[in-house]
Amino acid sequence: MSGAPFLATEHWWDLRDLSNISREILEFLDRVGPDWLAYVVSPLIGFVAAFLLFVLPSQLFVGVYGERRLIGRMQSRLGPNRVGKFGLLQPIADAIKLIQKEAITPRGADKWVMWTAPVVFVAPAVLVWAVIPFGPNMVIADIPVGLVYFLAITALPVLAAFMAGWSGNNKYSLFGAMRVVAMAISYEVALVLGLLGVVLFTSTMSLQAIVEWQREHDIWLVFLQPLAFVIYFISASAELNRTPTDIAEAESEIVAGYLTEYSGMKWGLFYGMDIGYALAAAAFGSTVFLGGWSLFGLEEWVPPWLILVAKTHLFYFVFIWTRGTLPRLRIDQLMALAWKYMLPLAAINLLVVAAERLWWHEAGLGDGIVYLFAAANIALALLLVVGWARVLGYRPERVPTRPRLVKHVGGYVAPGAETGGGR
Amino acid sequence: MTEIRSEPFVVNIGPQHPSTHGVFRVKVTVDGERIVDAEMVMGYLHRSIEKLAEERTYTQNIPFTDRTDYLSSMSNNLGYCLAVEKLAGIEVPPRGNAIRVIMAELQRLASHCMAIGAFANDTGAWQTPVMWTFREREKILDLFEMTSGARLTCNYMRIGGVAFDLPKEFEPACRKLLATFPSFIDELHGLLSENEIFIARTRGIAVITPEQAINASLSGPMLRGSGVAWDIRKADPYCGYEQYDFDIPVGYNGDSYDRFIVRLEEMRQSVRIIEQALDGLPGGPYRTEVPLALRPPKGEAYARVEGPRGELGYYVVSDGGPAPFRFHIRPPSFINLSLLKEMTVGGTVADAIVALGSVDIVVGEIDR
Amino acid sequence: MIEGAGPVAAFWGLSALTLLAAGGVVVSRNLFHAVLFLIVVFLGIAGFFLLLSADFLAMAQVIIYVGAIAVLILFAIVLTPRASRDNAETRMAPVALVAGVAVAGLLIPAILDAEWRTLSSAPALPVSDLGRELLGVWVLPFQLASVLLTAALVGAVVLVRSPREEREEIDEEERR
Amino acid sequence: MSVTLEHFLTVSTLLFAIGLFVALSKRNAVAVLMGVELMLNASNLALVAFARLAETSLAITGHVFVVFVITVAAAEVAVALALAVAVYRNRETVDVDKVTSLRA
Repeated sequence: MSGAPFLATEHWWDLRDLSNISREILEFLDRVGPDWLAYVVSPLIGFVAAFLLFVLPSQLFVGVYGERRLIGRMQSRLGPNRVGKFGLLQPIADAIKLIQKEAITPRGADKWVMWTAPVVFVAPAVLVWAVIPFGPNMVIADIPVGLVYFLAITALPVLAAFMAGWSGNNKYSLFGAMRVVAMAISYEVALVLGLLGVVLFTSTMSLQAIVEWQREHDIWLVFLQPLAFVIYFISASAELNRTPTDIAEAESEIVAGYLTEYSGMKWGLFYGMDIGYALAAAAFGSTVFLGGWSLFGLEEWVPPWLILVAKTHLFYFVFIWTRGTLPRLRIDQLMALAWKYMLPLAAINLLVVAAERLWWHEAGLGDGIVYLFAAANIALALLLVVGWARVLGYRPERVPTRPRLVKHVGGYVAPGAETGGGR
Repeated sequence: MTEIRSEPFVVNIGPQHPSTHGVFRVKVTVDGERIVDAEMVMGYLHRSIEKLAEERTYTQNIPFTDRTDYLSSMSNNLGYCLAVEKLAGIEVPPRGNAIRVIMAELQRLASHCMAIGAFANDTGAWQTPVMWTFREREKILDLFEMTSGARLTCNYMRIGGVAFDLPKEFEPACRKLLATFPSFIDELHGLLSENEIFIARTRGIAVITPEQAINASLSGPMLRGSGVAWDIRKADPYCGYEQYDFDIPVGYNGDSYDRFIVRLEEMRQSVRIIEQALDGLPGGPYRTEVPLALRPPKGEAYARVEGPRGELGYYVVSDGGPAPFRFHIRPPSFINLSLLKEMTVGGTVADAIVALGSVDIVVGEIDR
Repeated sequence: MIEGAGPVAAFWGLSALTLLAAGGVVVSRNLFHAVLFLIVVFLGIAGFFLLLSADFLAMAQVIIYVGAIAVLILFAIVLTPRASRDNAETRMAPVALVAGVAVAGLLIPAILDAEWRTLSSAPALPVSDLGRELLGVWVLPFQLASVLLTAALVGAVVLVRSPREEREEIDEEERR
Repeated sequence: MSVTLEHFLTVSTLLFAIGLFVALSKRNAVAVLMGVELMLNASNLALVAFARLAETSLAITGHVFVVFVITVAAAEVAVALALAVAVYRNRETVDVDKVTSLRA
């Protein structure tokens, strides 16, 4: 099935594969301009296409508008519907409002660092999209280390958050900065180990090859590697500071965390790019775990990049869902979760996958064995997710969720004497 | 080897902070994330209501009582009117008492909705539980607007009874509310009380032992959360509470979680009381006529009411003149707050915010 | 030998960026700015690795140096609040200058006039070779490195744990 | 114009010299550490340059060495910073000049 770019047809209007159009443009440029022009223009086309077609609309409309509408519906209120038809112009209205707002520099703040922080925060958000394949030959840079590239890029905004928090010369933002960094590092370790499980199976780190592998074996890696998917989801939501792990900007505790001192478009950049990273993590997650632009053969007819966009928004919906419902964990609980729970699970997952892979290749079994591995891994995942807490000695004590009902006044029961009620 | 403590620095959970439920400041000395010392700074909302009341007649003071605890104006009105009636020896007709009970219990539902929503907000369940509780609270405020004309500061009760009779459409609307409220409480119960993260964030936080609670004279959900079964409506019944059959919810180990489930259960009990009061609503007058320039005999009186936050007391001294000689309010949240230092020291900043949320303070009442 | 307009321009750009950032580390008066310049140096080095088509190393460099070590240094600065953060030089600065210039002065002429046996075009080294090599010939140093990392980890924790935390641990054991 | 091995080695040496200067001259222990990091990075650059451009059959060994240098550097940074914080805890300063007495 892979090999020749099966969708690359000669006529440019075939929208199923946008590389036809870019190929036409490049050929035209070769005929017209000097030879280095095509070399310079091709990445530009890639980025402009990726940004205009996927990032900007999905970030603006799904991110700003969709999220607020959805969360509104979850909270039995309407969400923005005033600006424009159904409130669709709300993101643009927000942007305009933020642009003309004054960006204040507090006294005693470290001016240089404070204003480079948004730049350092925004740049990686665009770079992340260079590696994600939108179609059979629609990827800006299919480098052999795509997976590690994503991990490297997601390490940069953590630094920008620390710069923002540190330079704001404000106690709350210092709290926020320290929390962001401590959490991001501990979850990155679990993330790297979790993704290694995936690489072991596909024996390649290039994202395009991972998608091809999933198409060849007709199985999504989420079934083959459920543990890695669970670890990826929790680590991604921790890296992005989304509830239930949004302790960096815990509104109720440290005002706005590292963003306390920011206002105007500077804050807007942070807010917008938060959504950008969430979408990038969703796109990466759906590429690696949910089969990227392939849908069991459907990608011949439906344009592959539409499939990827749909999966990304589905993934992103789960982020919104958790944000709408779950309360926030405390910093030490999060740390304990990362080091005592996620890391051991990732390590065990790695061992199991290595054993499976070795057995698969030494014994030379056919490709059908993949489904057996999937079943085994899912069973293992369920067992570990539930059992590991018990191994750590956490016994969920029976929490009386209903108070005792007493008819008459007077007297008191010493605590712990009698735990009535039940779960 | 001289050991230098990593120097703690003072953080202001300041007057302007998203989760201090009003203008209220806690100077927290923090070592890393752990709190070493917490000192409360209050008085930002002091309007010297008690002094102002001394220049106005007894009836003119009623609007002041709404504005001390703006989340439970009905209970405050009730407290003040009971004190003056005890002072002047005025009888309240049975219909007036029944309406007063209905209004006080409806006010408890609305205030607890606010308390539970804000508490869930502090633990981080951002806006979802609050919006649900506000949706229900709106229905109760509509009932208040229907009867007293105002949603928040109702000024509905008068000395000797209530200002107006219940309108015709009050009964069906109230019945409809009482029918849907228990299912809403179960919905909240499902969303929060069995939520692992919520339990992890509130269990074992700011624990108060029964002895501590009694010594600090706490009252209301704070006291009942620590396992002490004490409720003014049962201990010193007023307005005919002894006729109604209801229970007092009592917690187990006095942590924030127990206070939360006590408030949730209290809402169920209030619904029971309102149903019984509505069923047996007597006819007849809703108020005994009292002269506007009431001059109660010289003396003093203290009446107490079970407000949503605890024992709400009114102490009125009369020197025979038209205006009270001395007018003092016992604010439950001010006294419930006295243990804040013991509750927060040793925990982290996040726990302090949860502890403060579980106390359910109203700054208007603290600063008066 | 790297030809082509793109890579050569990239080389000169990157070297300018890296050396200027290194200068920034020396010159900047605020320690926090020095760390940020250091991070720019790390990114410049990662760019060089990409230029020399060692892409896995470039990514590893960004993850480990920028993601972890730079943040570790930032944490060290935050944890020493009353120490002076003015990035000042000691009295030994002139001697250090002489040492630096001497090293550069000796090495660079030697590099320039030695004729190196260089390849005109060498194939890029894929990541799988690096993995096979690491676990093949170099498996012993690989294990030693992991032992070293664990030792460093434990050592760092023991060094930094203040007596107060130890007392807390002891109380917890007694209470259990 | 083409870029040869000499170019890379010169840049690496310059970076090494700057790192040496920073390590020797800075007063704050954390800054000294940054100097050491610069020197290690300079050596990494030279290793990769040799692995890519020098005519050798053992090209991959350059990359292996860079991986080992990175791991050792990480371990070294962790221990050195732990030392700096421990010294700070007792002397309330991390200035290399002031921390001279070996008495406990």
